[in-house]
Amino acid sequence: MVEVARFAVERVEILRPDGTLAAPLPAWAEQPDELIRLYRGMVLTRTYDTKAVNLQRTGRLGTVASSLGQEAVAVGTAAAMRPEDVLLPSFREQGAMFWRGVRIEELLAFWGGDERGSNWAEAREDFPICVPVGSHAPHAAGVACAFRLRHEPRVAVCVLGDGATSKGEVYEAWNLAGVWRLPMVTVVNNNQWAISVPRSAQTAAETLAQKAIACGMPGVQVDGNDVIAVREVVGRAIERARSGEGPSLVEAVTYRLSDHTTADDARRYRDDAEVSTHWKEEPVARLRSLLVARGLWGKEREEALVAGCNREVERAVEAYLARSPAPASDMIDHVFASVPEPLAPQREAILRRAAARAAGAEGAAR
Amino acid sequence: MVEVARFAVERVEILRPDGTLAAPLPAWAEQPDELIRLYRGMVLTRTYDTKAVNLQRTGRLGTVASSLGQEAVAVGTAAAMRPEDVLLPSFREQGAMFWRGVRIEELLAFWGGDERGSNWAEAREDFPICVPVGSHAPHAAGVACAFRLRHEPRVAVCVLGDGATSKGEVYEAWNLAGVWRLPMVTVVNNNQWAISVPRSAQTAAETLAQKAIACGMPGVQVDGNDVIAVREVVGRAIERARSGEGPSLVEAVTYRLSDHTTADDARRYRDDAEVSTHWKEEPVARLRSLLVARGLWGKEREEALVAGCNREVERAVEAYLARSPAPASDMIDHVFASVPEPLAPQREAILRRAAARAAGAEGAAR
Amino acid sequence: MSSMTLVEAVRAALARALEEDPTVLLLGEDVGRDGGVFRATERLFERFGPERVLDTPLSEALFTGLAVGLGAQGFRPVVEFQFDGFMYPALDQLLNHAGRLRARTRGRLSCPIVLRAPYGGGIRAPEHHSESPEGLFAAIPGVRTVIPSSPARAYGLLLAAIRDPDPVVFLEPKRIYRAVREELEDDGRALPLDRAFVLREGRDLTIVAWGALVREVLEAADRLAEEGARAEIVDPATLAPLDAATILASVAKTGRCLIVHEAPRGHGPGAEIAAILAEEGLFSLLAPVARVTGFDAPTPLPRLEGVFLPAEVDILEAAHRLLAHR
Amino acid sequence: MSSMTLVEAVRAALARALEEDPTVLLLGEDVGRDGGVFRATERLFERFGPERVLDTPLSEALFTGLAVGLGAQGFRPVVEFQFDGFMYPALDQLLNHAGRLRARTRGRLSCPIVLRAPYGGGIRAPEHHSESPEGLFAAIPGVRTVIPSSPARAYGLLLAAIRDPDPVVFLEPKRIYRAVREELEDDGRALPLDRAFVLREGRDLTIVAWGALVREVLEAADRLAEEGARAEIVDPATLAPLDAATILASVAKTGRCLIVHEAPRGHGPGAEIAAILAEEGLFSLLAPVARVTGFDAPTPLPRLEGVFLPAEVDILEAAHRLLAHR
Ligand SMILES: Cc1ncc(C[n+]2csc(CCOP(=O)(O)OP(=O)(O)O)c2C)c(N)n1
Ligand SMILES: Cc1ncc(C[n+]2csc(CCOP(=O)(O)OP(=O)(O)O)c2C)c(N)n1
Ligand SMILES: [Mg+2]
Ligand SMILES: [Mg+2]
Repeated sequence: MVEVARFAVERVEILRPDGTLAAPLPAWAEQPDELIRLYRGMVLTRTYDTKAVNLQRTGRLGTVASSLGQEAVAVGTAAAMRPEDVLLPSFREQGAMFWRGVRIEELLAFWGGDERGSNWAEAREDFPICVPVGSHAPHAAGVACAFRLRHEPRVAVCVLGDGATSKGEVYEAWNLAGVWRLPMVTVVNNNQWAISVPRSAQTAAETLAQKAIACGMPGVQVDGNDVIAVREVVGRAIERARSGEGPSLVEAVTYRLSDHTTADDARRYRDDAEVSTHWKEEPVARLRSLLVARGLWGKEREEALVAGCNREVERAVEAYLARSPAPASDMIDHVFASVPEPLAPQREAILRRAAARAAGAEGAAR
Repeated sequence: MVEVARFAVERVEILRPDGTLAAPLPAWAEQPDELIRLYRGMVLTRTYDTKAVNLQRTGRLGTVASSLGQEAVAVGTAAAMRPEDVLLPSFREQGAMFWRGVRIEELLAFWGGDERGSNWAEAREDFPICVPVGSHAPHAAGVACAFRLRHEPRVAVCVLGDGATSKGEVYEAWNLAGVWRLPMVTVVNNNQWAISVPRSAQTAAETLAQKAIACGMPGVQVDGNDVIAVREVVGRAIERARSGEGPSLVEAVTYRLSDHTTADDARRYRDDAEVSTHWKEEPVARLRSLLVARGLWGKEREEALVAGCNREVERAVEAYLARSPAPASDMIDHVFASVPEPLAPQREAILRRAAARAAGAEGAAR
Repeated sequence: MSSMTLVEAVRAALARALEEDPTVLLLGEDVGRDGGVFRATERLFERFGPERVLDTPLSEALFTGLAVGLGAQGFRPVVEFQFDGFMYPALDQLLNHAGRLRARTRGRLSCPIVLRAPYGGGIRAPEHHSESPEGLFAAIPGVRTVIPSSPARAYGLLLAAIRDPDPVVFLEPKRIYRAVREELEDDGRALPLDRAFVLREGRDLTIVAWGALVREVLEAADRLAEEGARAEIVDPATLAPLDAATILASVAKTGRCLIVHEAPRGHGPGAEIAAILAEEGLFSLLAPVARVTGFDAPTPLPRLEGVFLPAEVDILEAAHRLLAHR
Repeated sequence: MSSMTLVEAVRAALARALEEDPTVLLLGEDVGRDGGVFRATERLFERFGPERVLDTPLSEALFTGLAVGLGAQGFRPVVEFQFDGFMYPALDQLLNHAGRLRARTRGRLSCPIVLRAPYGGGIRAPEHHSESPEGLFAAIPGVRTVIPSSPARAYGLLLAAIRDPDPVVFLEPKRIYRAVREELEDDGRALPLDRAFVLREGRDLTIVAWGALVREVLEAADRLAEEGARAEIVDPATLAPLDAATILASVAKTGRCLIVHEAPRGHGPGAEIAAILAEEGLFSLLAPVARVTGFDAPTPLPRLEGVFLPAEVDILEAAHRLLAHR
């Protein structure tokens, strides 16, 4: 019996739940503005989530997935990216999407049932939200492959959940990225739950980071409630990929404080007790403690920030609610670059039906 | 940075290419009959492969995949199984199938284009050959799950190739087996090639055994040209699974000395030089050296064995060639347990067409 | 007798099957404690335990292949897909394995599995949650595709599907999961597969529909009746193998056929029905066959979904066109 | 002008596309040094190098998703599936992503990819190597399904598919890869997509067929001509979106339509054609529409394949039935 390979998985922690330091701050984090930007990103995200859930409850928005308690993963990841990198999000990365320039009203439009919401004005190359779990991982490999073939120093960043790590195409994409040394970084948002299925029922692997070993790439675990550590560890992974050293995986360990979505009732399958213990570790208060301890933050600044975020979200909600409806023909006009001749009659039929519906509505109104 | 997990991958070698011992023989291997049975199993398999390729070349058989040089993997694996275990083979496991009781003429019938070949008389619960690479791995998990639910001390043994380890459902099946601790053993037949794609282009993982780490189960590498080591290591994995300790993966490192199949010409993508170096490691001569060194084998026994295997294969070929054709209605009679009423007219149409073909053939004959 | 919604009827059939046959298993995502996202398996985990109701890791391809292995070993796994749009990874296992395991082993191994999924639009759900993939499944040899359109048919057909020795894709119209209640007896009585249901007799026009749209069709038929036209409503229930005889008999009587479905039109599930009429019912047709369907586009998000999905007005408009032919 | 087989025409089109457009890539299993199992990419690796012709790890789901990512970034990947039976893992990416990336982003991202595969039976191949899945692909919104039936159409349609800004499934009839040679100019001229080809004019009967069976159909037409019946042969070439107009115009002239395909009959690719005739061509039909197809069973292994696959005699027999109607 001879040993032919050995591996270790490491975990990075910087900011403790109580706001004290478990390790020295990275240089960039010594700059107050950097920390405050991260803080603002998380607060804005939480403000949006609260509002979105409220809009859904009051029938003005469809099902939405809150990222309550997980803001550090999305914000820290986006903060580590360059604008020219490409984000391939799952459905809980609003914090990253806003950071990258997606407008709040655009995201609201999407969850409000309007495809135009995915045709956002900034970050044009970023992928739309991916609902079929894990199915965007191969796309990330493709985007990374494009960068590699064009010799561009850009990175494809894929974010997916603990549940998604059970999907075969995720493994396949990682395996390809490994063997082709593609500039692809995957952030596994391990929030401990896939709807009602706990992480422990998803895999027997001690960590999700070690799944990288199967694909011949590095995997590391980070405290996902510590935005500084996330930003730092994901940043290293991204710069490693950018410099041609290949893909890697970052497992960000966090916790889903909210229901899975507004369509879910987590009380059916987990104890409030479990949830409240995790409230002690949530990322926003944690960073605030550091800011306060360093004298960078106080009551006024907090109130101003909260008020600003509220205003920004409110304005976006108004814009969202004021959107004019899209023409029904949109549903076929964008299926192909141009409507194929054989489908022209269907386009007509769509317009006729839309007219009939409108007439019907009027009829009902009268 | 704290270490949260560490892993090592080991490799087992017992019989060196020159027939000397790298490690002491396992107790069972001290019994001459055991070694001779393994030797016979490999020689029979090689005799069959030679004959099958020849039948294909002369138009009496369809495409076939030879296992030349890989006999130890199939034979060693089957020898480690109990009759009540279930084998889920890929398409290169003839050595295992024969060992488990599948008749040579049955396998010939299958490759000769007759489904009846997969309705073999022995090993009734074993799965038929799986052609879509890796797609049988989830079936193995299902079979193992059935054993677990019925509390039966049986094991599902899945054999697949190095190329198959790139398929997502293989990873998914392993991950499930790991988290449910299913009695499933996977033998990865790493013959270095997936048609023209070398192992090195399949994954960046240093070993295929380490892919088990992603699924929270043990993985070990074994010299796949050493039938004693294969039988021993796979045997340990199977008994481990049988005793409820869960799944594991065995990577058997061997080499495909033949073309991929009779439809392939390996000269297009690999050097004969590479192939001939691997001839020095092939499993049959290797075990023969040990038998000879131990005074268990000589010219007469060798000649008798070869003659016996030839006779057995020849008899099977005659039986195969003498098979009466299946009725055309077979193609629809077994789609469902009984032909659904709506399909009855199609059954009639099949019989009419078969008659028309026969008539046409006669017409042509005249 | 108790009054049940469609999803309650599904749950009752699942409970009955688990009760009567120890080889029946429920597999899927969140089918355990959570009781399924639509609560179809609610309390079954508590009642039958973790060896009968199993939450799998998150992969549809996996649990479909898992079911094939379990089925070959004599279990009768019933797997739940959370939504229609997540069934596609199962197609490979259905096409290459489930639908042919019996045929390729000439009966040595078989595949008594059921794949359940809520399907169809109209609940203002997110992307990939409102698909009508029945046509894809109906095209797979060796696989039955069954769709109930009422609580009673959900109960009887699901029991039949579970007891059937071959694979069945069972699509549940989520839009009417809770829309109607029906009095039904939880007596374990199954309804026949491979048999169409004539939901209403009529002699002027045949309307073929399944799933959630059967409601709009019945309402349209009421309107037509007020106008003096009597529509015969045929619900194939089993889309494949398709009971063509019942449809042909109906059209032989009415001379007119309207086919209604949510799925896209082109190469959609209604095409086979129209094709059979063109082949075997041609001379009884007084009017062209008509299809009222979705469009050849991805199901739109909720804002435009109402235009994509056929409504009663569309059915009436088409019916009037056909009735104009005498 | 040079004389080419169908597979040579495919290779010529691939080489031309790689030559004229630096964003064109070839992906797949064994497409590199090996040149593909049918040699369709032979010597292209040597000629264009490892950054244009890439052997992927063994996974069809993977390289399809990979192509989606590359396509969104402006590349034009052409992926080769080794055989029809291995395409099914790609269905999820086609249905949930490739076919809707443009629609769901309202044009922000698109998917200019081509999925090539040899398809169909008749070469006495092993299990899963003789499938006709065109109907499944034709049912996917946002995806074109194209099938050539001659070297010239293979060349022109493949070039069109690669230049097209949207996803195309391109199925190559493997049985005639080397069966016929045709004089053709490697001039980079594409043929139109979404357009059916009238391969022969006639006024007594329309026969619609595609892929390898077009040969049997043309031979059957010769026989019919000897008998004095003139068949019009229509090859849709693009099965979806389907050029119904050309088929309807032909049947308006002939009054009779025979549809021929290898795929299973039920919910098969011929159904949509018959459906359109029932809807829009009814009153020009002198005879019922007829389909000569495979059966609703998995493609049998070679020993029984000859009964499963339509042959000239079956086409003639059906044609005679239709012609008997006056
Ligand atoms: C392929 C697929 N199957 C099922 C679903 C339904 N579903 C939506 S989210 C979810 C759980 C995802 O868990 P995880 O990957 O951990 O992400 P999280 O929701 O925790 O952020 C499931 C099962 C889906 N969207 N896609
Ligand atoms: C899903 C699928 N894709 C492609 C093929 C064609 N094919 C047959 S064998 C093979 C290579 C398999 O390599 P490996 O898994 O190493 O097994 P080996 O042939 O070396 O025994 C390929 C690509 C297939 N059978 N199934
Ligand atoms: Mg999660
Ligand atoms: Mg191999």
